[in-house]
Amino acid sequence: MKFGMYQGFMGQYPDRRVLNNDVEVIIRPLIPEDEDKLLSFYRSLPPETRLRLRQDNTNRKILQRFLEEIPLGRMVTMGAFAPDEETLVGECSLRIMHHGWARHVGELKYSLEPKWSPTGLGGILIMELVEVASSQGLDKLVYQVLDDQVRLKKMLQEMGFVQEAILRDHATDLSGKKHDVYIMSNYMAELWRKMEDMIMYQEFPPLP
Amino acid sequence: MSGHRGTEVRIAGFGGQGVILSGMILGRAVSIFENKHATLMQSFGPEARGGACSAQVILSDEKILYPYVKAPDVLVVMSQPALRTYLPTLREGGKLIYEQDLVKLEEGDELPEGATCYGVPATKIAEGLRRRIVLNIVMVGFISAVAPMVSMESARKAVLHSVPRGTEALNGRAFDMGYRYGVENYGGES
Amino acid sequence: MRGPRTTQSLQAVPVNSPMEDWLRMDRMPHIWCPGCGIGTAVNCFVRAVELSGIPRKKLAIVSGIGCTGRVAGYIKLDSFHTTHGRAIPFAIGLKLASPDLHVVVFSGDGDLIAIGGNHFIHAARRNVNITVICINNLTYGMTGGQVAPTSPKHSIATTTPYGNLESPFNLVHLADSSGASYVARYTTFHVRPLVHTMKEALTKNGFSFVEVLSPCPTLYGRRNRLGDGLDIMRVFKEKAIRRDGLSTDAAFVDLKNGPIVIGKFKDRPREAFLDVYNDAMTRVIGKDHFIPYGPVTMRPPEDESE
Amino acid sequence: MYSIKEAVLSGIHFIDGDVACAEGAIAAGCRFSAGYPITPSTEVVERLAARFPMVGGMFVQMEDELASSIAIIGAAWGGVKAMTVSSGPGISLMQEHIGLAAITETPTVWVNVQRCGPSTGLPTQPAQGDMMQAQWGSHGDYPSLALCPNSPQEAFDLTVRAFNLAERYRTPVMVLLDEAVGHMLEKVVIPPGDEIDVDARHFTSKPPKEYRAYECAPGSLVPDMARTGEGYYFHVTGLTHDERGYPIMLAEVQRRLMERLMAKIDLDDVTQVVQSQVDGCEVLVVSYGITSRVAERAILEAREQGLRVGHLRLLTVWPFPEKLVAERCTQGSVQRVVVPELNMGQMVREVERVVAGACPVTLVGHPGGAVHEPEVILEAIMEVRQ
Repeated sequence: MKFGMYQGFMGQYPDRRVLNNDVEVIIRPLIPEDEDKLLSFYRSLPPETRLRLRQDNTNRKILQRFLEEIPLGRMVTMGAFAPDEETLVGECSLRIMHHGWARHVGELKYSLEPKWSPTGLGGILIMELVEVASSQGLDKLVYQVLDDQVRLKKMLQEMGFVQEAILRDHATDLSGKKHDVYIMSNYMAELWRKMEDMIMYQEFPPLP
Repeated sequence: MSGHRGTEVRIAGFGGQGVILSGMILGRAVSIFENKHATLMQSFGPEARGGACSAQVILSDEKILYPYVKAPDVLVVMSQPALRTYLPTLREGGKLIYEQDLVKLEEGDELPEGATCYGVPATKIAEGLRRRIVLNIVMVGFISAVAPMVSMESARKAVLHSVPRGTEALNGRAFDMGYRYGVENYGGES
Repeated sequence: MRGPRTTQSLQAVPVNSPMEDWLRMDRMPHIWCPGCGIGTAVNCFVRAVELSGIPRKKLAIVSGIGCTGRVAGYIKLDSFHTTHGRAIPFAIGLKLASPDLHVVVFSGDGDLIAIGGNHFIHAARRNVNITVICINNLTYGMTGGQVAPTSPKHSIATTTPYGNLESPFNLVHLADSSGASYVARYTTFHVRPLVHTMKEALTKNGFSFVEVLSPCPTLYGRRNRLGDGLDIMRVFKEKAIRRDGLSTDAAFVDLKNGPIVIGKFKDRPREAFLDVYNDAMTRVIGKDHFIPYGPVTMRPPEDESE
Repeated sequence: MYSIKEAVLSGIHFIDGDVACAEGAIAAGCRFSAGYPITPSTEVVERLAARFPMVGGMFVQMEDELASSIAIIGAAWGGVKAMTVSSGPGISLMQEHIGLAAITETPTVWVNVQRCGPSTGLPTQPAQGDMMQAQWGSHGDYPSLALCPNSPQEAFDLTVRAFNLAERYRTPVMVLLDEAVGHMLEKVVIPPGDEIDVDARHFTSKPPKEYRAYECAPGSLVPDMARTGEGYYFHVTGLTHDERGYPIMLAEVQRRLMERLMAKIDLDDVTQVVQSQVDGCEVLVVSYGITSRVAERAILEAREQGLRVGHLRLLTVWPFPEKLVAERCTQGSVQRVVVPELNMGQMVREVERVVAGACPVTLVGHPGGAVHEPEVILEAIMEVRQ
């Protein structure tokens, strides 16, 4: 793989994962050549899901600009394929700034075919990118959740995300409806510090 | 006094390697996820200072009466001093599991009769995951493969149950990699 | 006990309701000697309580051991006579378990400052929400006049027959530097300002401390050539100077040569223990998990059976 | 209003005895604790400090054990269930207030995670050297109640029971763990809150005018408490007092008070002893705490060798279950009584007292710092064959 950012972890992929419904999926990072697969994935999404996209990736031009971020090293996209290894059923992307004051921060978002959402696939994709982010030395991840995405918010909390801020009426979906946006943050260094603390505390109990 | 003993496990290494956590995971796997019996005693006091750290775990189908490990069936060492201290206590036919970059078996390190040994580059595997702290979880995965005392599923569940929220995925991966290393290099025993 | 028993000194300050309402008359006469200042201090305290507006049943009094330690036994309130030196930690437990209660510690200098000195400074440091009134008579009365950590240098006591070689604590300075919210000192001669001060201390939020210099003619006054109770009251009258707001390290007590500095030295807003607790826990643990600490939540285990 | 049941950490856990003890306290309704850290009991207060704010309780680390041990008495009078926790030298410092809780009849729980003594001794090693202190530690006579768990599960169960007995008899109750039980992790099953029996405090229903602080209802030896802050204007003192709670310096009042205090605990109600194969046994082992587990291993071995060995495991150590121990030890078949304990011979004196020479009593003592080797106990059991 030619992209610097992908080098550290490409060896692990493609990887097979078994979902809650016992269906196996194949996950691997996406590359610009996956453009057609992505386009048909976005176009296959039902309208109510498409309403939620931050940008209209059903438009090939917009999608191409989106994919240009990958060779620039500003984005990692993880895709999940059906067992045929061809049909994309979900993707999750991690954007990294690299410059400026938020260069230690990554932003995550994912989209999924609705019928796959109870299978735990969303969580697998997010966790995959949390690992990538930690291997890239990021300290913090954020995820912008809309006010009615209750299950997503709960899932993120289970993965160590905490609600950091609420932006009132900050999002307008493609139908024109306003939504509050919750900024969910995952302080990854903190998480691991917790594990270190746990181990240190167990093994160096206070002196009598 | 051979009966009523259960499987004795000693895990030993330096403080900060996650020795006690490994013991807790084995204990949880047995007592919570397999509904059998386990005890964990940790070495406190001066011997827990100066870097040495050791966990005594006993696993059994019956209630455990004597909670201290005297002659382990399974000895897991993650430091050279730990090997030196505890190798003489390994039971005949027991299993020695060691971190192969931190512990070198040397001439004169005599294994008891019938004992087998299993090395794993757990630190390297953990470093491959960019979190050295998951070394002990890699060890637990490896132990589950080469000296299965609980099912792989219970051990894995116990890992996820024992680590801080938000670190489950990477710890799960660490476990899997340790387990896989065991199966691929020693054929597993399950 | 020593001397004829009398309730005379308890009538020094007029109280609205008859004093009998406030005292356990079935326990009279009391044990204090003639000329002792403790009765006067009790009288001032009762008046202060009446003026404070605190509902009587919401006020609890805790004493330790010693002459002043007996106060809890005579005042008709929920009252606790505890072990030597430990009135303050008892009061802390009582207050924390029942935060709607006003808790007053009423005890002597030996009890609060010698054996209980550690609790005194730590309670002030925590700024825990209690009032401490210390009757300071410069000696151990109940056990017969031994030296106290408040006894002036060179004073004669049964355990310092050749004079006290040690320097005494300055109690207001000790309380102040440990962190108390409110610190004042008066003598049993200054009954009106003392009533006012006790009233103010009772209504302060954090750790409030009132030192009351009080004569012990039987065991301290005569032995140190200060005369009887009346003579000591004269010393209080003549040598006292009032210096409100004076730095407590300059607030000296010198019975022989003066001055005896009295007044309100500290009255500062400082977050009190209980107030900090709920705020901090709500912040740190989060609204979803923290259950605010207070009388309502503290009682469910008992309330359930009703 | 907040319910006690939601506070219970129901489920299956792999935790140590100290943590289990803290959870037992929470399950029993304890909502206040004051303590001062000391090995090996520190984990109990650390657990309480973390858990209490989530269940409407408070832990305060006081300046010393003296303060901790009286702060809980203050809190109990404030209407809350309270406990303190300590070990070794810390427990020695608390003795005065165990006496205060006894004479003022204040329901309180005192957890002692025993370590090796005397003095600083071996802070991080087990011992059972405080058994006699648990009975006689404070000055004067007073009724002592002490429970002795041998596993984290029992640390949970017996802490709940300690709170119940404290409320039932208005008395201090001690839970005697030891370092081994305190620091051993094992499975602990905590039932749902509504399946745990919890005794509520007995508050008086009398109006203030008719209430006398230490007057008992007919047929009862335990007076009801009044709530502080409700106009009862009661007096509580560590001095000898009459039914009103007023100090009275007369031998007659002291006699009345002491007779009631010493009689108020119903031995049949508080005694808990686990008996195993006691009927017709040749050797009877009497043990408690961590030693009872080690002894059990020796007993199983001896039984395999064909000896009939019975086991009396004391969960209630004080008051000493003398009737039951005497009955079992003096049944004709018993040729020897073996008492293993992690001290140089404490409870064995009680056993000897009640056996009263009916058969030999062998102490298997141990200076502490470790537990017995099961072989040593086995040897003492097998001696009967020689």
